Amino acid sequence: MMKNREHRLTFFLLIPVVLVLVAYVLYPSLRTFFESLQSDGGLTLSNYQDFFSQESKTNLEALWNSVYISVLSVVASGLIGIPLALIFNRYQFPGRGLFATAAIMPIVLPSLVGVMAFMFLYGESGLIPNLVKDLFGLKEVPFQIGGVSGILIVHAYTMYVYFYMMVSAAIGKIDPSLEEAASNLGASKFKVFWKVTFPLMTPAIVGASLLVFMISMASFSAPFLLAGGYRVLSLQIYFSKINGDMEIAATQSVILSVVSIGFLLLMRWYQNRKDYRMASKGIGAHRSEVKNPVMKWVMAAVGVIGVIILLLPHFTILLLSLVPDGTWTFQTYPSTFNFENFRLLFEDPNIFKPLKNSLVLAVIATAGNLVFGVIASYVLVKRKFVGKSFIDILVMIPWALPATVIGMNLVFAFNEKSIFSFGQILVGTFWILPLAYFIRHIPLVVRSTNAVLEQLDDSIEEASRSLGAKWFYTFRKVILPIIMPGVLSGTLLAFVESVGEFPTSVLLYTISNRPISIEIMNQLRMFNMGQAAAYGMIQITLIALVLLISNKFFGVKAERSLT
Amino acid sequence: ACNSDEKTGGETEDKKDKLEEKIVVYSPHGKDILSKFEKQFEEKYSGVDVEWLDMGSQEILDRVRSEKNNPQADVWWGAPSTSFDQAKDESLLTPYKPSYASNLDDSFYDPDWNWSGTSQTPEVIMYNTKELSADEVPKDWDELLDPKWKDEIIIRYPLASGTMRTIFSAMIYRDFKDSDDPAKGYEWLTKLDQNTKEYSANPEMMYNKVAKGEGALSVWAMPDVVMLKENKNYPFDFVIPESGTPVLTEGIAVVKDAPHPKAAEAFYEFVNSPEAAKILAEEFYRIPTRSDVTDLPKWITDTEIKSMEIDWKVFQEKSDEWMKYWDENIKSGDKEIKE
Amino acid sequence: MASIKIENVQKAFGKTIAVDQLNLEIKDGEFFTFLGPSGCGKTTTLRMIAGFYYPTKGVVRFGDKDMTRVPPEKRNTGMVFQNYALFPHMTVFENAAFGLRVRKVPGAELKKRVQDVLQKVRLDQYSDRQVSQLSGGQQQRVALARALVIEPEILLLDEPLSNLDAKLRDEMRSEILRLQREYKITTIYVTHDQAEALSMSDRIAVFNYGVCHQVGTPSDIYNAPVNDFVAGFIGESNLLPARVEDMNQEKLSVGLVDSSNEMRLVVHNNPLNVKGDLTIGDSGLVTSIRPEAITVHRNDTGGENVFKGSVERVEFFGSTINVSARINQVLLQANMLNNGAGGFKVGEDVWVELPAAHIRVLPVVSGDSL
Amino acid sequence: MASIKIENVQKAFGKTIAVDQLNLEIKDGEFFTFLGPSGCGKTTTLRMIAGFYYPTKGVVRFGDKDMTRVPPEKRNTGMVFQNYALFPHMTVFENAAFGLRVRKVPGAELKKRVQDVLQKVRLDQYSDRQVSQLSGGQQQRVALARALVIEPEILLLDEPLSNLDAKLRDEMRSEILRLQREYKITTIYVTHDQAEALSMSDRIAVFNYGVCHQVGTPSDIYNAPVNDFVAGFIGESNLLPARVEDMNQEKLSVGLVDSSNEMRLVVHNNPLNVKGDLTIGDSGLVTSIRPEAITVHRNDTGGENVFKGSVERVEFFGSTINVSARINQVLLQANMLNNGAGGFKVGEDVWVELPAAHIRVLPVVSGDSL
Ligand SMILES: Nc1ncnc2c1ncn2[C@@H]1O[C@H](COP(=O)(O)OP(=O)(O)OP(=O)(O)O)[C@@H](O)[C@H]1O
Ligand SMILES: Nc1ncnc2c1ncn2[C@@H]1O[C@H](COP(=O)(O)OP(=O)(O)OP(=O)(O)O)[C@@H](O)[C@H]1O
Ligand SMILES: [Mg+2]
Ligand SMILES: [Mg+2]
Repeated sequence: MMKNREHRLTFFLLIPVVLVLVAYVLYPSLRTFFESLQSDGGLTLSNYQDFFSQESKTNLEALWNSVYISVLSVVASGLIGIPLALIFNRYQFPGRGLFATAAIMPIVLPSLVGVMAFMFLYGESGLIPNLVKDLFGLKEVPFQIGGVSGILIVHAYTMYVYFYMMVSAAIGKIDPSLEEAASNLGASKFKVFWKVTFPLMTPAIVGASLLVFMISMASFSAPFLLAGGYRVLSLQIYFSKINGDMEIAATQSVILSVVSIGFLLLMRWYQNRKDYRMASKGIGAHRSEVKNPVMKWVMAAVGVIGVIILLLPHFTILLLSLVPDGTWTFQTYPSTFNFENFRLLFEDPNIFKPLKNSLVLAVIATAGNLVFGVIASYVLVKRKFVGKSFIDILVMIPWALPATVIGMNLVFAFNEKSIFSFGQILVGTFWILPLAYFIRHIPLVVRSTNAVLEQLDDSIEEASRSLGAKWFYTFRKVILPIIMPGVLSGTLLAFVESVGEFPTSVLLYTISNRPISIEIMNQLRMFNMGQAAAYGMIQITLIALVLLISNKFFGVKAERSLT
Repeated sequence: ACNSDEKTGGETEDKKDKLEEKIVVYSPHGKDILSKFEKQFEEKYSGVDVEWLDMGSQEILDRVRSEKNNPQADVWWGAPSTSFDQAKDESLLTPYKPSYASNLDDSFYDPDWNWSGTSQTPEVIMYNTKELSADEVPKDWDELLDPKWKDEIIIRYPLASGTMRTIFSAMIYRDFKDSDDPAKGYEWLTKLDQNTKEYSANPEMMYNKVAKGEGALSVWAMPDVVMLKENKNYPFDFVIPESGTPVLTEGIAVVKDAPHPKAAEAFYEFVNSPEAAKILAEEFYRIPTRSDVTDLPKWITDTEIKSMEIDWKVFQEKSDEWMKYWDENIKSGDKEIKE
Repeated sequence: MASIKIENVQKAFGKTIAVDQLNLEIKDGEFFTFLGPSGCGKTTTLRMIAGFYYPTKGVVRFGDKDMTRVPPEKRNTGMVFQNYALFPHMTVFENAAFGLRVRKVPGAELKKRVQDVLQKVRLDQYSDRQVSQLSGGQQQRVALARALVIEPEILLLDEPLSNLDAKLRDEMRSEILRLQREYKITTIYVTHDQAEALSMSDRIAVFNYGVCHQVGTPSDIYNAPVNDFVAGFIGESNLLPARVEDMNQEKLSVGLVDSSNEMRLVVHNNPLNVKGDLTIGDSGLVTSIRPEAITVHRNDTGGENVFKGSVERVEFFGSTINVSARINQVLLQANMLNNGAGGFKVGEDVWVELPAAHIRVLPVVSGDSL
Repeated sequence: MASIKIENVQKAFGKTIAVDQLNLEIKDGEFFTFLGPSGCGKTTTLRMIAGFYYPTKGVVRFGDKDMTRVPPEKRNTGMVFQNYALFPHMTVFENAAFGLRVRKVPGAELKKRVQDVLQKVRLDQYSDRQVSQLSGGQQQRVALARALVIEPEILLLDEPLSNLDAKLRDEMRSEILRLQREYKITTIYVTHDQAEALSMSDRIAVFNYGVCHQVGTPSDIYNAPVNDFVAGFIGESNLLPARVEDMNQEKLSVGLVDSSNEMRLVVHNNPLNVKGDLTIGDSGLVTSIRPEAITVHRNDTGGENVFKGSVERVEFFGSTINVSARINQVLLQANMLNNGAGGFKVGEDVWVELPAAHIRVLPVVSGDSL
């Protein structure tokens, strides 16, 4: 018998959370850890010794570069994502809804094709630099991306969405009277933002920073494509692996996740110093009307221009998909446009199979994420128990480890029968992919839900329960609707990521569940840039549709809880 | 469980009516080739369903490795021999000696028959025909070091590329085989590095850059160059280095503990039949390994390939170390920061 | 300088009109109170003055300056929000220090001033607490401290003491008043506590349904309400529908409608007791008399406006006792001090005296004032 | 059944002890009030009864059942939170209907009951509004409606009327009382309004700093406070440090310390007027007398406990007038009805009478009660 019912409830909520985390995160990850301890047949720390004492210091250099790039990526993504979230959530202007949705589009970019679109856009022979060059009659292209700045640009571009989504969800939950109080006390707009709004968004910003930091630590395509020689840890892992040094790869992975977890702990500490629960008396949702009309239009213009820039890569992919293969090789600008690529694609009777697979897989995985994420987040934020930090770390590990490592872990863990897979061999079956996506995206939903849950005043839950509502009823009817914006933003991110997920897919897919990302990759490998782009376009359209539909739903929900 | 089949390679033909209902192929050869052969194979052996997974050869190795305890694949078709050697060392493959073994040159199969070659890939100097005329182009490896090519060479990032690893290793090996010391080779690579404008992360980017004239030269595998030139209208052509070039062997292997061993062997035989080799050569620009294929297309018969003498064993042993050295010591850091 | 003019202001939320046709002039250094039932538009008006709402129509001026659309941070007002609006991520000290930090007050002075104000609101030992760890009243005091410490030109207090006990409320009241007098801070005060309003204010505005009914000094409002709503809302009042039956230069005789015209009251006919020009037969009027003006006797004392009735309810309010007596259908409330004189019993016969000087005859404006 | 027993309860937040050694027994159907200064632990106690906090020590029982660790939803309590805790995503109607929906009340009945309760709190025409579009007082009424509609066994009201105007507060008060009497709902009420507490409650508990000082009926608490804190906190009281100078069976003579021993008061020596056993020379005592018990005369009336002084301040509170008079350093507050009898002027000489029957001699427990 538990000490009392509240503890029992916490306990019951924890059971599934812990089970899932142990089975699908801890257990597989431990294998990586043990692998890293392996050397010459025995268990030693020598791999770690090597890592740090290596003569050429490449590992340390890579580690340092990774951290450096990741920190800068966090800053850059934040600098884009937070203002955009503010503009689109605080200012009303024509077309706001559409642009607000468009701002999510960068994560829709299929990863490899996306980076290539960047090269086509901004590389030395890219469209934009050459356009500028030709327009102004310059001799050299005025700028091009590449190297560290290139990585940063691509990171900022693809990752600001985490900030955008999570901060958007959190902004709506900030009691506007707090900002009013600050400006009443004489704080300028900037001060209000800096001293009140921004700190109150801390849970969201911390969450997004974590996600961005970790994903940049593990990021692969961007450093690889844009600065092949620049040493970062994720590439080192890749190279160790293709060099066959599995133990070293495991060691490097472990170190990478240790750094990520260190960052997680730092962030947790930072966030836990303060309280972010909106505990005003009553509901202070008098929406402030103080809006400077000039600012409004300036903001609107900034937002709109921003979004256009954000959508340029998508247009580039569209362009690529309309250019038949072989007609845009040495030419600066393409000259022939037709639907040849699409025609070729649609000749294949199975064209829709991967689309359908991706959708089905993503839906299954995301549904799992939704349920699991919301429960886990609730337990983490609103319940007291020992070992919270540990659970928090476990939750983030799928994001802290490179995706391929997660994939390999899963293979190792589930290509034999185990209790965690209900005595089945999962590898080679349909279910391994949704499981992989699910695991991979646990952190997304948990983090974004945390962000709004941190702001929720506990007495709302208490009120419901004192009215006789059981915990579950309370949860469904009161807590969930209030935190919906955060839940949805995480779920949407998870869904979109699942549809485009490549690194684990390639290790785990089977004939029966081959997803769209594999298809794109294969086209690319066969040098069918055009068809890959056409496929990419289909994927983008598909996700955009889902986003639009859910954003309608999301919008309605959000409005009801905000006004 | 099926290890008993190990030495029964020759009998496959006799037992073909007992093939399993299905065969799973891992291959990087792409949709076009694979679906073509799927169709033909299924026509020939009705009742056998060919399933293929199309992915990069490195990914196949990863996958086969991680599925070691519960193999999903029967045949691994297509990868440089070095990858197979690595797989062999990790005992991921089942030896199989095909019926046409006698038609393969010694260098085209593993002594233990863990794999055998299906096509050969000579490495060449590739150039942009818009930027350079055939006379200007370097005729041999060493000419690439001429300072006039500074910032004209674009190279696929070698660590991740079997082709590039082979070329770089070969450059070291040229001296190493006599001196047993890679120093000379490293020196050569250092000079090449000085002329190299950029290391591209994937072939597409490299093609794109060479095509657009960001650089005029590269080194790459011949069949790909031909394919780009013929099929995709890229302004490319190639030169086979006069002093000789490493020729990679692409192979095929049966995966250890393959769930459908018989069908695997049938497929193994099938895709390397002379007819198949011819199709591959004509439609997909692959140079066969079998000596008994006739009527090959002109681009093969016309080119004279001077193959470099290479002990692949040494390559396999040393190349990781060499590449690591290159990565850590030769590759100049400023290459990636080009603004 | 810091006088406030509100000219013809209206504020609509969609179809709801929260404030209508409001005209107010609040003098520099004045202590001005808004009184009115819940939802009548007090907070809305304050928010327009603070700059959080723009009026749908009309102009808000500070001195002669049109402030209608000046942003809040440029208005130098200090506001205590009805919902406190404390910054959850700051400690008590940081909350209180916010306004000073914004004003770049140097560290040592800031510390001193914040400690001072926290001590005044009796929160000095809580200065390092997170606000979520405070009780309701403590939170309210933080809100108060935060607004007071900046010594603004205009202080807007939206029910700043509603969650404090009487003792503390008293202390806070004096503190607010002291500050207000000392720095000549123009203060607008919203409260539901009429005693507070009457004792503190220089002037009071009485609102209902977004409309301002009367502006005046506390004794104006209390002793000379302009209509039945004000009379009924401020303090207790016996409001009895009436008709003018007879009148002359000196006196008025009004009949109480509820009493089936059996009760007639004599009222002094002067502007203090009669609002507006009346003629015989006028109805749509009420007579208003305060419970404390009514005296209840155990025996018939005779004289003007004395009626016999019986005690229907006796309520005990600490220092006072409330007696309800019924006289011909009419229920009258009388208030008396609990000074030990034996209480009345329910059912007992009593004689109720309504002194003519304390009866007012007023126009009826509200359907629900009773 | 729904009686509440609180046995030896303590609640600590880290080092802060919010409630200590609390023992209360609240009877079934009783209207029980918590009174006490801000931060004294009222809300904390309510929350332990509702089940949101677990006591650090001690037991909470409903009837005989140990409820200490029963989850809130199993307690059938209805609570009005000090901060309302409305559901922001629901309309007024949905907020009020929540408890009924949980109880699976059928649609038609639910609708009727919710409309009824909304009408009672005067919000019927707001039922489709989002709660964020309501004024502070309106929100508070939603909170009240939400708790009342479920007619729980135990009603916990944490300052449920603090943001309402006097009129509405009156109405709500009667509504709560009606409901409480009708359904015999055990009610615990937290308020800072003493008049409210005294007029509504069956019994009152007076808290300070987490400790309960006295439990008793309103007149107990008011007329027979057990110590200086209770006397000072409930109602106005003149608390004067005193020493027993002389005593006999009938009377006590106490010297007021502040008056440099010049003033002696005669006090009846019986348990109603004297708390505890005293002997001559005892100090650490206070005499307590209510302002309304004091009479102020313009001329010397002679007799027991009459002292000459001068008026120092006159305050006008609507129905009452407060006169502060100073007699040999001692400042005394007197309260009188504003019944038109001419007010006193500051500086005027007066004779102040402190009726012996109304003086109480009490032990001092609090340093800050004065
Ligand atoms: N979470 C907490 N952490 C630390 N101290 C707390 C916490 N909650 C309340 N307290 C402290 O406990 C004491 C009692 O608080 P409680 O809320 O019960 O007061 P209260 O009697 O309801 O006061 P009020 O009338 O101001 O609402 C206060 O001093 C408060 O600061
Ligand atoms: N955002 C809004 N949308 C629609 N109606 C609103 C909004 N804010 C306030 N109202 C309405 O305007 C009226 C006036 O509100 P206001 O907050 O000014 O009242 P108040 O006088 O402060 O009342 P209280 O004493 O209850 O705080 C109320 O009826 C309220 O319902
Ligand atoms: Mg208000
Ligand atoms: Mg409280």
